[in-house]
Amino acid sequence: MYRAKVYVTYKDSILDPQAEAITTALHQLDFPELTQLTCGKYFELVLDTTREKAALAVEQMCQKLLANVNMESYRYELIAA
Amino acid sequence: MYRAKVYVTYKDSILDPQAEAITTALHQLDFPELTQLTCGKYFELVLDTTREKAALAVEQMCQKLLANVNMESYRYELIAA
Amino acid sequence: MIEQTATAIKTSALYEKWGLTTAEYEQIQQLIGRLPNFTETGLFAAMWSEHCAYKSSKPLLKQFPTSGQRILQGPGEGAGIIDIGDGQAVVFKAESHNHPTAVEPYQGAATGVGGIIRDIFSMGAQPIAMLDSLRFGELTDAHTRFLLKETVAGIAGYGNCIGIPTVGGELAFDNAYTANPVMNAMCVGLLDTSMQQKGQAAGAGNLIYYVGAKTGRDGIQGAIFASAEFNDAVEADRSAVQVGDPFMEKQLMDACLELIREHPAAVVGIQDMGAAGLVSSSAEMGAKAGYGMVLDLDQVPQREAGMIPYELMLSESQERMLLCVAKDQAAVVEQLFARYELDAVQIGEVTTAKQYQLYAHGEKVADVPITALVDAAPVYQRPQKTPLRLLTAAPQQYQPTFASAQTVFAQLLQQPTIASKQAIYRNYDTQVKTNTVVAPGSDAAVLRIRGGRKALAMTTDGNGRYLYLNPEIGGQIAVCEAARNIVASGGVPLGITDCLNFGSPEEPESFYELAQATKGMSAACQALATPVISGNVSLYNESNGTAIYPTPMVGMVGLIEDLDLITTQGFKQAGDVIFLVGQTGADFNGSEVQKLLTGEISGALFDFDLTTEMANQKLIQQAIRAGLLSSAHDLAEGGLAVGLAESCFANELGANVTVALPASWLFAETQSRFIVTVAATQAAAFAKMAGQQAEQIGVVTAAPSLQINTTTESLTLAVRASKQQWEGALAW
Amino acid sequence: MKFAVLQFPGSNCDQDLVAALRDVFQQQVELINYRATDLSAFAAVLLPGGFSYGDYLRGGAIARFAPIMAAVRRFAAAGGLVIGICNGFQILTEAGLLPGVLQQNKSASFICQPAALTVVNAQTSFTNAYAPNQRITLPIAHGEGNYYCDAATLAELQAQQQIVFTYQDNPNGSVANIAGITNRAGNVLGMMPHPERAVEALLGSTDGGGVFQSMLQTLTKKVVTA
Ligand SMILES: Nc1ncnc2c1ncn2[C@@H]1O[C@H](COP(=O)(O)OP(=O)(O)O)[C@@H](O)[C@H]1O
Ligand SMILES: [Mg+2]
Repeated sequence: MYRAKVYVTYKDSILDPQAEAITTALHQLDFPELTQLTCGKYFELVLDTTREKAALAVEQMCQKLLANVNMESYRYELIAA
Repeated sequence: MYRAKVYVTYKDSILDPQAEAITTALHQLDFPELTQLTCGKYFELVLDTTREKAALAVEQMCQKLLANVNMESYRYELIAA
Repeated sequence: MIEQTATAIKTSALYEKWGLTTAEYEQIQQLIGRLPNFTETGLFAAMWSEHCAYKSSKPLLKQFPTSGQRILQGPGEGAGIIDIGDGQAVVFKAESHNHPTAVEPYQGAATGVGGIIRDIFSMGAQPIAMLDSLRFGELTDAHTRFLLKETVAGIAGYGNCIGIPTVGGELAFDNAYTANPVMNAMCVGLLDTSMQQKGQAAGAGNLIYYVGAKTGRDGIQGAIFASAEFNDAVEADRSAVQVGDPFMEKQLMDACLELIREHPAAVVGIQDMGAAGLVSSSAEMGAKAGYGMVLDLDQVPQREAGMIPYELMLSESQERMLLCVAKDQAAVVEQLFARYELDAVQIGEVTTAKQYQLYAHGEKVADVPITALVDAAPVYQRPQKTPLRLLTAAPQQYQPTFASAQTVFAQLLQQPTIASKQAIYRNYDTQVKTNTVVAPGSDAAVLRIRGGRKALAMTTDGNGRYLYLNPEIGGQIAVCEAARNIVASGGVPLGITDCLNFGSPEEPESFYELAQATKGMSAACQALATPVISGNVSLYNESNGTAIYPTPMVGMVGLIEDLDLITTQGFKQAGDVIFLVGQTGADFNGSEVQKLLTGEISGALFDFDLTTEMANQKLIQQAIRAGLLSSAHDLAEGGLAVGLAESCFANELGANVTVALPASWLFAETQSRFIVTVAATQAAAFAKMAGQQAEQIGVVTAAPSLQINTTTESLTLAVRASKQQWEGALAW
Repeated sequence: MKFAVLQFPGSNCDQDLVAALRDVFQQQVELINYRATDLSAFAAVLLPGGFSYGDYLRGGAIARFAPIMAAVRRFAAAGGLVIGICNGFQILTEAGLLPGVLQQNKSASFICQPAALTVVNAQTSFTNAYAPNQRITLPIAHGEGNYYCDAATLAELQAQQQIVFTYQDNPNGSVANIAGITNRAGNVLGMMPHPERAVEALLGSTDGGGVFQSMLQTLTKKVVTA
């Protein structure tokens, strides 16, 4: 059993209107100390298999579904569970 | 300067239609080893202030905006940057 | 990105990578009297691309009729404009976003919608409706299903958020589109004629303002990509995907329209930054007005650090507009946009010298005659060649053979191209702005115009299969089918916009198709008195040497003079008499039934006669005006059988129909036909009006069962069960 | 008597509400910008549908901080009639003026279609023109209309008759088929369906008229008794 933590975020050059809207809102809520915000998706997956196969599966899941590789990059950690 | 990594996820008791849809899709894509999936939001913030003030600010941002505390819980890490 | 020197560009032939031929590059040298530098080469490559300069298609587009009494603005501006009386005009245009949609379907479709909306409000019009015309491969292909789902989500995501109802469109499937889906978006706007704008930068000393989103490295060279064939090598260095922000665009639209409405003296000209971004909008605005322009690129709002002039000029970041502002009105403009929390920055001014000059970091980075960029691109008379398939096509019509017409009927109703598109358009907000009288599901969509009795009917049509078998006749049919949908809805066709989705113009066979198709469209537009007021050309829709079917999309708008004339396709009442308008022949080549039974389409396209078409449309118009029709529906894919079923489905009524035709002819796709219903008491009056043009074929029944008697077989369709299957076929 | 229709950046059903109240019900209506801070001149406040702030993060999450929301709170606390439709409902839940949240539709896609509803509470200030349990059809058009609240809240909503509209054929996965609820006091209503899209026969239905008629009846009574 492995637990995978997957982080999906926009690639640098891609416009993220959501992050811009949230940043503006936070500045208006008076958090001037905020200088940068990026937002992304977070997934926690439990996989019932070996470490190797789990890594391969997560990689494929990211490529196929969890991330839009045209615009997003992903990374993940695998923890024995 | 501190970097905060914020994770927002649904509380356990709350049904997440999106997680269900993704799980079904992944099973259909032939990942039977997947036994559980939760999804959430991930934010990375850069704050130009002291550690204490940064922690307080992030806490407030989560309470006020980043999470809907009725149904979502949040946690965060603070890293000197 | 490294900026090569002018000489390096010449020796390395970098310009070729950007789509310029050596001859074109040499012509540029002559025009500016020296070697163009890096930035200048980029400007020319974009402005002289097929997408911006219509190098190949210009001679063909000249055939289109573009003028008429009501036409206030023909092609050449953001969108065309047609007068509808009472100080109002309708503004519309369509645009293709095929390549971006193939690469990144959600954003590709979303930004297609966003782009066409900007074209409409740049004319001073309030956008009132969207339509989408889609072609995909077969749904048996998993990637096609993904593309369709994401494309529809992108259209919905943008249109719903900005608050413009998506009220119509079309969706057809064929293997020919597997690698090159077609995504065309059309926007319709309503203009108070006193607010009409132009994309022009006139008057020396007037100010050039940049408004809206910041510029990033998105979609650099988008126009150039759109003018190239797909191959895997290009895929790799495709630059950043453009992301749409409908929220930003709503603010931008509201702000621009408020400026035009409240401060007419401030706006000299306005244009959206579409393909080839800042360079095309600014150069076109200046050249059109006969002026030059100087821009300071350091002032351009930037989202990313370190962008070079080339990138700033060619970026296709979305949600940006360029304004020419009267020199004493800067404050008004800045204050207004500030209220919408939008950037509005002066980046340059209009000059009398007809030069196009760019400065960055205090240095002049480009200095070229503005007309060289905009008007001097070469125009090519491309060679044409009749495709072999047309020369060898079997002249006789395919004759469907089957054991049971009833079984074929049931299968046809579930063919994706014929099935209900409800599963698609339920993703679209069809009613926001509360003007939608006829939502998707009938022939044309109808929107009322507030404050009076008038309404607008709108539709998109075009059957690539017909064009594949005969591009000229297919082109005629595309226009006529659109008109049929307008007419069946109670409208008088006003004009069309189009997207010409074709293969590479450098392939003589593809170019022949384009030439023939536009010839056919022109003839039909002449006959129907529907000028072409705007449009868009998308060539190079091919992968690995195989092109899509020649696919012109025709977007048509019609005027409905009175709300009482609005007519829909559904049968209304038991006892109404059903008439078939138009003759039915054994016309099967290119039909849905041929595709269903043989897996392909082939042979020579059936005959088509514009005179008959006109006569039948006139009859429908006359009958609707006389108040005779309770429903009207044009017959399209799947023929009479499918048309009858659709009319039954709307209100779950049945019909009892008898025709003196063999059962297979129920699926013939003979053109110029309608089914109409008439109250029993009016049947004689309609029969008299129609004469030989119509034939009484049956009656509407309360029992939800469609009974069709033919000379060879009697068919029965359980309306409710069939409707469920017809609606379920796309709801996977 | 004047109605206030709030305009947040990204609201897009604001004009539809104005048209319904002004053209169909001949009422005075004013569009109120999100930066305004005073609503005391109005008889009722309406939060329209749309995509306030692009619906980024969560529908209504950013709009709840707009300056006008303080005035909405005061207005509601003083017993004034407040109605949030679609995105307006989302804003009211995010602002805590109504319990629960609106999650993404169960189908994960946007749904625009007519929805058959039951008016389960026809006694409220927003529904007294309907008959008890009247069946009506109103358009829905939303991607996040899946109402959720925990079991305790649901029990409370039921006990206090706060559930006003339910779906006959739940399109989006809402708990207990909820399509619209009021606050405990009954002066704040949130609903996902769009009554303002169903007030003219020309556009297909007049079933939504009852909501506005009810408000008018309630308000005229108030004026008379005051
Ligand atoms: N992609 C789409 N988007 C919106 N509406 C669509 C789409 N495809 C089809 N429709 C709608 O479904 C109905 C039937 O479409 P279609 O069969 O193409 O009609 P017709 O043959 O009369 O042109 C029309 O109202 C049309 O506007
Ligand atoms: Mg039709």
